[in-house]
Amino acid sequence: MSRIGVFVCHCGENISRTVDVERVAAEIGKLPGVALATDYKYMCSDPGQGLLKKAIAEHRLDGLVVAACSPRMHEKTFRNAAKAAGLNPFLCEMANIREHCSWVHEDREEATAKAIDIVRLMVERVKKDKALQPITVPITKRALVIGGGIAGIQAALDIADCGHQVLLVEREPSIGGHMAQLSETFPTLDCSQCIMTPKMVDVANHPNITLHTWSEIENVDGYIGNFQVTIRKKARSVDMDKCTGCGVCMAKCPQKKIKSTFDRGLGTRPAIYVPFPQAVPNTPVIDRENCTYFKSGKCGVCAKVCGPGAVDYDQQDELITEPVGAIVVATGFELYTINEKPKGSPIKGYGEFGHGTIPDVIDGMTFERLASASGPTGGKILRPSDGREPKQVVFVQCVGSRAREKGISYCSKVCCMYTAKHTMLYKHKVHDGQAYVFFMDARTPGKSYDEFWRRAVEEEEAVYIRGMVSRLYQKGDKIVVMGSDISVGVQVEIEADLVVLATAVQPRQGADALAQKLGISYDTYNFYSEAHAKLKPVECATAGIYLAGACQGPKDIPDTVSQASAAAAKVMTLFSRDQLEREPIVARVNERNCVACFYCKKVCPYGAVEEKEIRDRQGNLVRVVAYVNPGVCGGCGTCQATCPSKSVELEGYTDEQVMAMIEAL
Amino acid sequence: MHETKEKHDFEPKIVAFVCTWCTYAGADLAGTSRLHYPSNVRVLKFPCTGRIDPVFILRAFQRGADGVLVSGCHPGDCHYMAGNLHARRRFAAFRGLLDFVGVDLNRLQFSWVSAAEGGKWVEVVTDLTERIRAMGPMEEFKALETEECWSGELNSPELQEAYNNI
Amino acid sequence: MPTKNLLNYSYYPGCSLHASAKEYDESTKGVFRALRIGLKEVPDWFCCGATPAHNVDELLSLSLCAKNLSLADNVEGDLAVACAACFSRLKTTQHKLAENDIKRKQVEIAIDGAISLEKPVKHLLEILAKDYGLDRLADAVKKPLTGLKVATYYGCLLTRPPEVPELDCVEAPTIMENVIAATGAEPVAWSHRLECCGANFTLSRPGVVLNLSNEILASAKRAGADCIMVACPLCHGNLDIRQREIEEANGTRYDMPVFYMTQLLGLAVGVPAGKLGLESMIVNPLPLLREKQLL
Amino acid sequence: MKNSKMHLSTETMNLGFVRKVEALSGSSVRRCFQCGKCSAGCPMRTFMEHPPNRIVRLLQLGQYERVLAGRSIWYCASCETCSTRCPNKVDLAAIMDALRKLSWDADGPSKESLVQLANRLFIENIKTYGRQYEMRLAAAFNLRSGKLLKDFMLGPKLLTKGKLKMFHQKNRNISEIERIFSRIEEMRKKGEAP
Amino acid sequence: MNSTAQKLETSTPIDTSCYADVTDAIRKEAARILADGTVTAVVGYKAGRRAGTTMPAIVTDPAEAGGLIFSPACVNNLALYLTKAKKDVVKKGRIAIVAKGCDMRALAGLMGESQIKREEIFIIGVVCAGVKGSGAVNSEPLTTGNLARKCRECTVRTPEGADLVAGTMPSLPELTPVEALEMARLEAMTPAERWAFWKEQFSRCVRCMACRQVCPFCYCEQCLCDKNRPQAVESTPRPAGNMAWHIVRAMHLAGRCAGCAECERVCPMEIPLNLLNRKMALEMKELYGFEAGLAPQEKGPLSSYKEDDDQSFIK
Repeated sequence: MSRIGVFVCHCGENISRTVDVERVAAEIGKLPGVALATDYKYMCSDPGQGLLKKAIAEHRLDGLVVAACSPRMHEKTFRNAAKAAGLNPFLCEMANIREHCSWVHEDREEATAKAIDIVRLMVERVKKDKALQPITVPITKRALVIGGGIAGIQAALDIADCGHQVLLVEREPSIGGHMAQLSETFPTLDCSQCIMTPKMVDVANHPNITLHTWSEIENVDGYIGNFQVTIRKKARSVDMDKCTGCGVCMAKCPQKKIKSTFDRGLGTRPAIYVPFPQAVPNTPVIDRENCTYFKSGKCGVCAKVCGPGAVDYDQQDELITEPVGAIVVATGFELYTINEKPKGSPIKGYGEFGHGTIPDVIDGMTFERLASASGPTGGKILRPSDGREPKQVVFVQCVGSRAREKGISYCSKVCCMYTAKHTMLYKHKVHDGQAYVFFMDARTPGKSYDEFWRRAVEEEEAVYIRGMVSRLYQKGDKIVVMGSDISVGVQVEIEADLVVLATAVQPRQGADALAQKLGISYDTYNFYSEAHAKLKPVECATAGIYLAGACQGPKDIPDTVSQASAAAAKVMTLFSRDQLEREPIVARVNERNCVACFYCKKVCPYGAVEEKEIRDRQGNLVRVVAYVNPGVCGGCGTCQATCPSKSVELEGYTDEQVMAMIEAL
Repeated sequence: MHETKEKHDFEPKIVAFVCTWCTYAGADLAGTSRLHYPSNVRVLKFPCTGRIDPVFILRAFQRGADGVLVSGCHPGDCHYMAGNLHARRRFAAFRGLLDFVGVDLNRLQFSWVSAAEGGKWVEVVTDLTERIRAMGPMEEFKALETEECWSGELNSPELQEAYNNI
Repeated sequence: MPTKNLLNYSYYPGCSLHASAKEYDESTKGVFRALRIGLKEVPDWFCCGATPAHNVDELLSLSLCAKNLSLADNVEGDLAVACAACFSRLKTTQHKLAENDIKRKQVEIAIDGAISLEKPVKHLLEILAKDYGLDRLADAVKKPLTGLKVATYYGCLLTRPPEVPELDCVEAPTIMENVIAATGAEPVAWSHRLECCGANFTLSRPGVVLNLSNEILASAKRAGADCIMVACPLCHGNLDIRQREIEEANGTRYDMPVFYMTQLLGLAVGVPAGKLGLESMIVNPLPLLREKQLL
Repeated sequence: MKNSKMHLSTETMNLGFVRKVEALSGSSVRRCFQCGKCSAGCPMRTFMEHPPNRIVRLLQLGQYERVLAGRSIWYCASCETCSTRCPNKVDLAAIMDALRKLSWDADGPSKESLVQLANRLFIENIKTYGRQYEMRLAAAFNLRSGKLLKDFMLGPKLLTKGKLKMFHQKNRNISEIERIFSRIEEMRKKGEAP
Repeated sequence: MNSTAQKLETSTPIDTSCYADVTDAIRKEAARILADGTVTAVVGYKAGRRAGTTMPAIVTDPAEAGGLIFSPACVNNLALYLTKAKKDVVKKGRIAIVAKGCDMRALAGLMGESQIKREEIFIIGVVCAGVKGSGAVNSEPLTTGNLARKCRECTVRTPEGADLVAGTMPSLPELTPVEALEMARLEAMTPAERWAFWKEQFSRCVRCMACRQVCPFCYCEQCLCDKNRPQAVESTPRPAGNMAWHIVRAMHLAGRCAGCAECERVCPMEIPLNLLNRKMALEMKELYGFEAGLAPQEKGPLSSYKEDDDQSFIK
């Protein structure tokens, strides 16, 4: 007969308000095999855990059920407590009577009955639990950082400074990301390039960092401590070892009219290019779609002028596979465009703002390029349409953000601050100009942030109008802004020279595809999900993968840098040990019963099943059976459900444990 | 504000087999969001829908479930990459079989509920509960449980003759 | 051509087309005849309730439209609607009754019969641009309207709300431009094609109309349009019939003929000018048409 | 009333009225976060004393008297610009319909009798003739509103253009229309319809 | 069930004259491959003790090859002797097997499940005009009346992929697809009617396990249904356990069963078990375009997936 201890938690009043915890304990106490059933105010508190530890010793318990919150919340806590008291942690289970019961039901009678059921099922399960020993796996002390923006750069530098090898993979030809595009940064108005480029150079020079630009993640296999990452190094058409970065090829390229993505289409670049002068690495790449040589086979100027002979038109994409122990995902964001909606996207365009067809209606990032000293206008604010200096500039906040009807209901977090910054930059550059801002709320929680916004209003005389804009249309060379001021309760019409839209911060296109390769989860917008909103804000639910920056949600630079360092700290914590203990929730084969049909091998998503030969003492092959490599097994249990003879069992979720619960229904 | 609770003649027993990463988390979210749904459902947690054996569903019906829900991650979201995709085929086949032996498929619901879809969990559970409540108890398997011997005629002439010959 | 290729529609003209907008009715019939598209008027249709009904009594509005829809079921072919307001009401009714069971039940009682929502309701624009096809329309043009600069005026109801008419992009529609461009005329880009003309205030608060419609006329003039093209008798009423008043009230002069879409199309596909009701227009279009050598 | 102090308490906030509006319109009122985009694009804003966003705000506060007292709701042109562009999918055009119906039913404290009158005549016309006859409608309106000479100059012009029919036949379905009106009335008497 | 269905049809004789050639070819080939050491044993049929019957035979001596025959009474699926009945066969070397088209499908399936390797067997394929169904009188010739149900809809009368194919197919009379008609009848029923149908059928089951014993795919060392920790399926012949057993069995054979219908043939209670297997085969074909046993396949329909598989049933 089992000796199971059941502890029913009140969770303050969270559970006891709707569930009669005393009755639950009393009813469960009557079950055979239950040696002790009691209730307590806060099981997770120190005294609560003490109660549990004491009971294990006093009542010689051989199984525990803690009826409290979700196991996703506190399973670890109570298993550790059990372990501390000498009980194998896998003999401790949680019955979720909070998230699945007290919080979702109102009727006390019903909730109590359900709670009793939930606990009862768990008691039956624990009776079939077996003591499990953790699995240890070696750790490859080498990290992969995906994304070379400020988040990726910070994380890579921190890990590398700690003495570990880092692979930094960036999709674009240069690292730098969005921060390299910014003119000046709030709330200090220091120049973005001035603080960014030294860090980029540090990355390039760091002995522990291997940089793969113009590269993408092709595939990720393995698990924490033991990932195998395949990186696609896209054909650069320039040999990185030979190139000296002299720039002659770019100067001589006859194809010069390609719109620069880095400059948001305001400037142009040649077909062989670096995105911006301070690029790291300073090695150009050939844009094969626009290169005359690749389109028609004629030209070849860059190869002819290249002294070291670095231009290589025959270069192919290269796949390299690297072992790493941890992954930091720092893929950043992109801005919502007001253009018509992409196919299959929940996002609707802004037809009332012209669907992006009015040339002098631009987004915030484009304004950054206009204001940047290294930008296409040399830092002069000039209209894209006719190059004139705009005297009336209207800024519109919350374009796309906080608009569930357009597909995005969240706040993009950075727009209030950068719009305030834009009004200041504008005023500094165009003294006789006037900035107007249509806004709903000014959200400025951050150190020195509200002061910054107030300065824009009070000292730089930006006119803030509380209200949104219904429509924008071209009228001659002006843009008519039809807005309203809800404080006054009147309509406002402004004939503007330039309109700047603070469009929403969105995850990168293809963020979901990368998440699927990594096996991490993402929310409805494709922002990556952290393991816990408060307590595990940088970890993914998938062990060994960490998040940094705006790929997780809109963030400004200070938050991004903090999170990147936090992710790096998590990686270093992992790397501080030589071996990693893994939960022993893995599949094992009953070799006696296995008939070697290998359905398990066919369905295993991890390739963890091998064919094992059983030989007699003379070395003759007797039979072949399946074998599950516990280091590789992810613990999904698909093999067990598929196995016709149930010769493979997932520890922790054996048929016996499951059936015990079903029988108790 | 509490709505007055409706009393029903029949409260079905609903069993939910869910994966821990998506649907269980989604149900947790329904809890943390304080959404409300009928209390009929009993949740059994699995690492993945890939682990869920059709035998479990069968056994649940035999043990008195009036409705069964199987729920996991949306395709592409599986924590184990493809467990849910294997499950999708397995359950498509199993549905066909149950239908063929005459089980009303309205009693067996499959769904994808992600960790972010607390609202969908509530909707799925509520819809299923209400549907089963309207359908009434699942009598078929229960009736089988209580039957002891074959339902053939006991007083057939052949048997009578055999008896007389003893 | 074999007859099976011919399109056939049931037709709901709406009240205005039998009165103030009779030239819209006349020209619609003319164009359809010229394009060999069948049009059969729904017998004994009645008023859809227009804006006043739904403004104060949604159930009445839904019931009137539902009844008209069931009358239309007796005539073969999708339901062609000329008036933008009627089109909006009929489509909205289909949409609301399909979505809302309670309202559906109430309407069923009100019209004492089954509700039928299956028949597609189509505005003339949709029929010409999608069913008939722009290419065929261009082929059918006998006298291209070359050189005529047209301000295409959608008004507010033709495309709104986005989920109901399903006619075109709600904020940046192109269907009218496409149709008129097929005739060789030149649609101008202008800012007020989706603004409201004041529509149902024409009776109770004409001041409103004078104000709103003035902006529309001014915008069309600014864009260099020779004329305005409309697909709604209410818009026409405000822009054409009240144009002199608008001019007087604002001390300006527009002289902007306001055509029904089908009048311009009729000219292009060879409907005799006498059968397009041009003489019914308040702002005389004849000087313009002569100048452009379209008569 | 317009500028008087708003005393807020559970008694002064008539949320029952708001729920009625929500039920009739099928649109949420709570969802509005007062961005003002509706007011920015409203062609009728200059004729209203409350901008559209304030109508919703007053509803959120349960201030139905303030909403119904003004002429704002009667000056809505039903152009649906607000509903189309609302970032939160608040169907303000439908809310306006609902408010007008509630005001109409209560024979409410509307300050806009001319629009009401036009609407009433329009609906009466449907009931009587089945279709609209603009001449008759206009004549009746002028007669009842006391503006006998309104559009005096337009009439003859339209007549000569053949745009106003002086005589017309009754619709053969007219009895059916009358029945629709009476059935709706009956449902309302029984409380089965709003 | 079988007999009543068969009575519907007027019996027309089926031309089985080719079976003599087939027998001849089997004997010659068996003698040759045994003699030259290609194989160590031949699994085939020999005459049974009663006239008109046959029984499986394992021949290891070329001299005994003359005892092998093929006739309409050769109903058994010999593939069984390559899996769990293997212990009856000599342990070493390559084995030859006589296989009808339907048996070939089982062999292909077993190859896909790593149970046999193609190079380890020698397949003597035989053309087959059909074998007798249950209830047929031993002395009767094969007619459209006593033909086995599965043979009425056979699509593999000439086996493919064998090392040798013996005989040439005669032309056959028109055959009523009895089982397909029965399927259609069941599918047309309401779920409640189908439940009643199967309840009646399964209530007769005595759990003799002959269906499992004869199935070439039921080769598990320990059947799930014999386990008692946990006991997933009740093992006594009570209605509840019977229903569960047959559902579990059909599920385990989904995408695997090659349709030899041996389970139905050996069932002493005449439960139409192949209907269940046939239903699953139809599902697999409709949903995933999969047909069992056409060729050895690395993965079956339930051990593979496609991103765009049907999920219309998932909310």
